[in-house]
Amino acid sequence: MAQNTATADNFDTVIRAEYERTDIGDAKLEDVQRKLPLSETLWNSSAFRKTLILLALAIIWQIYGVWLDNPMIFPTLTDTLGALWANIVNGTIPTRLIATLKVLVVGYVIGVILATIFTTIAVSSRIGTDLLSTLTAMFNPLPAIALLPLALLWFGLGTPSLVFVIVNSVLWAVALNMHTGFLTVSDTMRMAGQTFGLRGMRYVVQLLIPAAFPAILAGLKIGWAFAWRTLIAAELVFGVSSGQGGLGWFIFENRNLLDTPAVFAGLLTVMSVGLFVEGVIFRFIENRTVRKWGMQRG
Amino acid sequence: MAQNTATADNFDTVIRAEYERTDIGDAKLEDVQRKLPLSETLWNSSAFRKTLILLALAIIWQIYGVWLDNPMIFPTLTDTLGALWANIVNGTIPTRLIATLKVLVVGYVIGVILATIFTTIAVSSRIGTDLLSTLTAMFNPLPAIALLPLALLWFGLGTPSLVFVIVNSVLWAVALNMHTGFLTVSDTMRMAGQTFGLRGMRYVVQLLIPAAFPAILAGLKIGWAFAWRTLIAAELVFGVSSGQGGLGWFIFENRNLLDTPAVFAGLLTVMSVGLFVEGVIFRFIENRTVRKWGMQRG
Amino acid sequence: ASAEDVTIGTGYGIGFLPLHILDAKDLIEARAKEAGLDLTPTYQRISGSAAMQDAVISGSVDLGAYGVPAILIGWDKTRGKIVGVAGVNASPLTLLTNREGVTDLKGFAETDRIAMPSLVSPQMYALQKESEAEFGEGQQDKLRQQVVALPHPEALNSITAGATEVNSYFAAPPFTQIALKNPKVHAVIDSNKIWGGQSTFLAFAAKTDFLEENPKVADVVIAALDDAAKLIRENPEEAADIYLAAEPSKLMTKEDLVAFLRENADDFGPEVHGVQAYADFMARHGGLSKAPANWQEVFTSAALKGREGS
Amino acid sequence: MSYQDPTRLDSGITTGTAQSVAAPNSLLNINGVTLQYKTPEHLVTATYRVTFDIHTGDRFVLLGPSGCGKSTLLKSIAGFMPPVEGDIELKGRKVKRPGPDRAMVFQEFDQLLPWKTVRENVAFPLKVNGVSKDEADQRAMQMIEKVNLTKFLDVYPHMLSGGMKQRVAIARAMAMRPDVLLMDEPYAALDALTRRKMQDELLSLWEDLRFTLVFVTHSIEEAVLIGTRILVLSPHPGQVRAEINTHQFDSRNADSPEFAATCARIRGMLFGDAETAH
Amino acid sequence: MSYQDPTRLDSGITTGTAQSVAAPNSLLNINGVTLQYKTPEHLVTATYRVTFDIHTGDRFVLLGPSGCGKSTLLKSIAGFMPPVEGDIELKGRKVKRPGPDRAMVFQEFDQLLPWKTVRENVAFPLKVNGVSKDEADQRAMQMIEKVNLTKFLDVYPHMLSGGMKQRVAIARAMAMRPDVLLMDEPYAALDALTRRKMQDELLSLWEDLRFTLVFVTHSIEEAVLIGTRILVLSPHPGQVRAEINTHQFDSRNADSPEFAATCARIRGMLFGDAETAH
Ligand SMILES: Nc1ncnc2c1ncn2[C@@H]1O[C@H](COP(=O)(O)OP(=O)(O)OP(=O)(O)O)[C@@H](O)[C@H]1O
Ligand SMILES: Nc1ncnc2c1ncn2[C@@H]1O[C@H](COP(=O)(O)OP(=O)(O)OP(=O)(O)O)[C@@H](O)[C@H]1O
Ligand SMILES: [Mg+2]
Ligand SMILES: [Mg+2]
Repeated sequence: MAQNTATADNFDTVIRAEYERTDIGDAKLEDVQRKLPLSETLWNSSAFRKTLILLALAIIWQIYGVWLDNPMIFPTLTDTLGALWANIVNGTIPTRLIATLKVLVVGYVIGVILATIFTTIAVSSRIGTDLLSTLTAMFNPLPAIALLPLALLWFGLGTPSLVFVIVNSVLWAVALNMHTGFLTVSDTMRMAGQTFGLRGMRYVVQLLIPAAFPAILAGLKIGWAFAWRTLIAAELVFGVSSGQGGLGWFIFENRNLLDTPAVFAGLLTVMSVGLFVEGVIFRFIENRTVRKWGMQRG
Repeated sequence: MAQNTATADNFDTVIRAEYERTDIGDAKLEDVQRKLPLSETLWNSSAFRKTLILLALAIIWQIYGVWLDNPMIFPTLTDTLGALWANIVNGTIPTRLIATLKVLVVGYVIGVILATIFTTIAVSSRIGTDLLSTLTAMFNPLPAIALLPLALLWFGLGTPSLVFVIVNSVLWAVALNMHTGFLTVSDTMRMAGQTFGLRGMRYVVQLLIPAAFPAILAGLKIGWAFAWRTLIAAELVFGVSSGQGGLGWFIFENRNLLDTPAVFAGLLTVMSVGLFVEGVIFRFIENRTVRKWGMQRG
Repeated sequence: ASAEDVTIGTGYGIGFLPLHILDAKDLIEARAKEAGLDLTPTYQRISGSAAMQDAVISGSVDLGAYGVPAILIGWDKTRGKIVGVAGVNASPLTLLTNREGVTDLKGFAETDRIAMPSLVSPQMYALQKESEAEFGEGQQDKLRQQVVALPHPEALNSITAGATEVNSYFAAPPFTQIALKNPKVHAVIDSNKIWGGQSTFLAFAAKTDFLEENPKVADVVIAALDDAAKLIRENPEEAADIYLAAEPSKLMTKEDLVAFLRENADDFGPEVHGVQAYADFMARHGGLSKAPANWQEVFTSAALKGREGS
Repeated sequence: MSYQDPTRLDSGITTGTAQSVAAPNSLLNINGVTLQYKTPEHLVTATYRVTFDIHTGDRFVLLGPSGCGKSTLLKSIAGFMPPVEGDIELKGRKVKRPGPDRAMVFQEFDQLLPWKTVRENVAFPLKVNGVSKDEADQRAMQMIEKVNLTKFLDVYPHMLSGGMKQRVAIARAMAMRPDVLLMDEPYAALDALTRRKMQDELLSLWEDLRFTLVFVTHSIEEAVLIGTRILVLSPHPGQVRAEINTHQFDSRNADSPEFAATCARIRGMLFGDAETAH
Repeated sequence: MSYQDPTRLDSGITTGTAQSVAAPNSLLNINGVTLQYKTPEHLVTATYRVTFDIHTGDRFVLLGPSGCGKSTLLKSIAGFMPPVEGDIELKGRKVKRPGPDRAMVFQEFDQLLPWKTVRENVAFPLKVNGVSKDEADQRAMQMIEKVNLTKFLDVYPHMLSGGMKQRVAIARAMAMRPDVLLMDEPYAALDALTRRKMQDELLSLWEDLRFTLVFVTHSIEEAVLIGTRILVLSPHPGQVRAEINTHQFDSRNADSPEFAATCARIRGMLFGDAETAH
């Protein structure tokens, strides 16, 4: 903050003429459209920038892989892509991926629905809030492996158990973010909703959820990532029967077979799905919601 | 919305007398203090309500355990508490817990610091934003097990590797929430900060971070929980030599030895730490920050 | 699960070859038909012994193959509600190292790290037994601080790449054979030497409830395992093909496998070895509350009673 | 404290063209209401023992200095804040919760739902209350036209200027046709012309529908023009200073000396005698 | 379009007590500035080719109907929005970014930092700019006293009423003693008395410090009272309608017929001739 240099003494007010324009026409919008140079247009595209980043990461990978020269531990990108291609062509990765995604989506959807129910209960009463925060604090830190015996007991081996652990990993993260989102909705907006007669479920669905949408989306993204993490880990523990395994099993299998490029091909698939979900699905949702509504920048 | 029943025809305006009071004294605040009955005072205490919830959960556990009668899979609460007590008295759980907490706190702190750096880069340029969202989408879904070979290669066995996987689990969740929090800070508040001359790091630290604090806190909570999850799981998968094992190792060891009550005692310890961190530490932070500032209700 | 479909827990490694053969050749179905049963086994791959044990206890898997010490612990902790059914594999477990000149446990320095899959694996007890033998009574845990739990692939990578402090590895086949292809790696000792003879490494375990409800299943499985062992002995080429179909390893060629199977043909079969030795050792050091009177107390099947075993 | 109960005056002197009725048709009774904000460290008393009645069809104005509790009082009437002392009755029933019979325009600019366009924002409360989609849309369109935002029908609130946001909020509340319309400084963000238009719209809507209006403003002229009765509050914490009848003024006699005299009188009350001129 | 360049008039007829100077000491030059908001679906032009100059020590008022782009123009001067056409120069240098030499009071109520008390909010920008803690606190206290909030010194913004929040924002901006003070309808949420006090404070502060003031208001009286020169904007998209000198008016002659005549003249410009009375 610059101190004002002009003091009362050293400047004089210049009295300028008044004027009035009576002839202002309509503003012509085409006059002010500017064309951007191609380079800038490209740079403005987030897809282009992300492609550049991915390329850079790929080059780093390749260089590090070649330099390390230890394909058992860290194969080069080209080796990995070779293995990826081979496993895509022979149909292994596609089938495994689909198997995994099925479980993943089911678990994720159930987790999100449960999270919504929990947070709805939590916002509608104080005891509900306490229940949610207690349960979250208790179960959120529990690893899938701790739930394994119970999952086996309740659901046996196979998909239902996997779904159960995924739900556990999604539920608390999403609920926590959702609840925080709800709690930070401004009082004015809450009050506005209530004067319309919104109450109970409608209040949550038609007011709190959209108002807390940026936080909810962040929770959904985290939940999605953790569903992946858990599933890959859980498939190892729960195993598979005759060929119905998913991508996690594929990774484990190839690790046992010491086929490191195939392991990395599996991981690359996980990453690609992550990128797809983030860059296409979530991006689409964001563009249609929080960005369009001006609730989130960027 | 009730339609107005009185029409212009069927009501008459009653003209009432005017009046003016010249004698309004000072408001006496003691007049309007009300004393609440004890039951209500108790119920108003969140600690009391949470204790009730925990008691209820404990009773459900005990009943289910007795009914299930399968102590190999699900021991009763009393068995578990017995094992917990025994393992506390003989010093096992305290030493293991301390070993775990040390690693956990180190990994968590590093993860949070990295998340802050990443998000600071992300908010200061578009390419930074893209970098963060790409990296998050790629690495967030990767399970600890996938990082194992690299961790071993880079950090060797033991604590540094554990810290590495914890950092991986904390970093992305916290960064994602932090970034979303930043993006949803209102334009007016941003502009206000900028007119003060806040720029760069100071802008992030003195404006964005406090303004996004509710979302950041939610991220920190999730990050904390996932650090636990990952550590417990990682201690199982990773080469921890048995001398330096933590709580995860304790759980794993006892699971192998089929000492299920001890396993549950370990899990109960995890939960208790979770409750403590949520109910005391985070609660304390919330009370001193977002709640005090009126940025979050509840 | 009813007798009609029985779930069998299996895993990765040459140790599981008999189970791969049972699956590929439908041997259990065949033996069941002979016994007048209509059995459909489902083979469920599970990654580790801890998970396998949970699966058995919770009834998700009817017959699970895992390490004998873990089975003993289960038998002990459940007071006999979990029992062994039959041996699966008795291949030797080998302690490998890439440190030159190490020929016995005394040669290990304090900084050396020994990898093995878990702390209740047969490898752990073999190491303890050998420690006791070399360092004297009460010294069984001398190297325990240096043991790290690491999955086989990472352990193998560690000692062959030599990039980490893990320079020793108590391996099981086929990882033993793969590791030994590396000139830097050599064997220190193996379990046959430690226990003074063959010892079962993998065995089937089941709940007594299941065995009582399905009294014929144990016999059927034992007979089928005999068939599998016979196939391995008589036709190692076919066995190798079955193995490679189940676990298409790039590091083990068919020739390697056939050679291995020829050399170790006796490792397969339902007979159990060294159970009593494990049990006695574990009971002595507090791993079991009491040792069984004899191995038949743990492996209860009538079909095994007449056979040799230890 | 010699507190002169204003209800006792009901049967007292009346001015203007009084029509005698048997029972006072009072709609809202605010009886000795004290409102407080409790925060962990502070206890802020916003209003202290405030008593007044609003009759059906009143255009009741709350007037008082910044921070005297006008917004708080309005929120309490809307049902958001239970009084710590005294009670608020609507048609003889204690006000317990907000409802669509009391539409409210808030002072803050973030009362619009950012995820709805201007049109949707105005139509939304109608739809919530069971008005058919077509009718809701049509009523919304009408009101948006009245607040001069037809050009911005399908625009999201973040693209509007401050004054435009407040106009949407006004349109929304008026489209609800509530029994009681609560407005908290609705015109503060509007320029003189827009403000005048809005005031006229409000009055003509009132002529049509004869709802009850509770209006907070800090402009004395606006208070006298809009209100039929003005409640003057003292500074923080708000206590009742006076009630004044202004039903006799409307935009046609806003230039009259009586109008100016009433304004001056209120100004005197609020600012003390030193400040009667402007 | 016969656009009459206003800068050409600089050396033309001057009214009032003109003092002849060699070069116009112009501080801020707004040259043919068009401001647009780009959203994925819309392109909103807020102002269209607006040109005007502000001299050092001016109290420059932007006046125009709701939605005509006043706030946008102010944000652009503050450095938040680069013009799509034309440019804005401060002391001959293109404005590129916001800075503490241009303090701003925003129209919205959420401009205070919720995690700082009233005192901290006011002192914060000073501390950011290297003023010592003691001096910052002292200057903050002074300004808070001037806006009459000493009682609320250690209170967090969420506990303040709308008008009180705006007063804190005003105190904050004034405590910064900037070269240029940008104020967007700062007094809209204030009651008449408080408003008058604030206006007087602003003018007396200006007498002391002679900063340059750019002031948005929708009250014509306020514009004439506060401003030395008024820029009148046409409705959306905002274009320059007129510039008017009002340096001759202050609170002492606010009752004079000239004052009223100027107000009426501006009203005529804004509302058309149909609306000259009120
Ligand atoms: N959320 C809150 N927590 C604590 N105190 C509050 C809160 N909101 C308002 N107050 C206090 O209550 C008093 C009355 O506030 P209120 O908003 O009702 O004033 P107002 O008359 O509407 O003022 P204005 O004309 O400035 O809007 C003020 O002193 C304010 O400090
Ligand atoms: N964030 C935005 N995105 C798109 N359009 C906007 C945005 N903010 C304002 N506008 C548009 O720009 C125009 C000018 O807005 P601005 O806020 O500058 O008006 P104003 O003169 O300050 O009005 P008011 O007196 O009501 O505050 C309006 O038509 C508005 O719709
Ligand atoms: Mg208010
Ligand atoms: Mg504006």
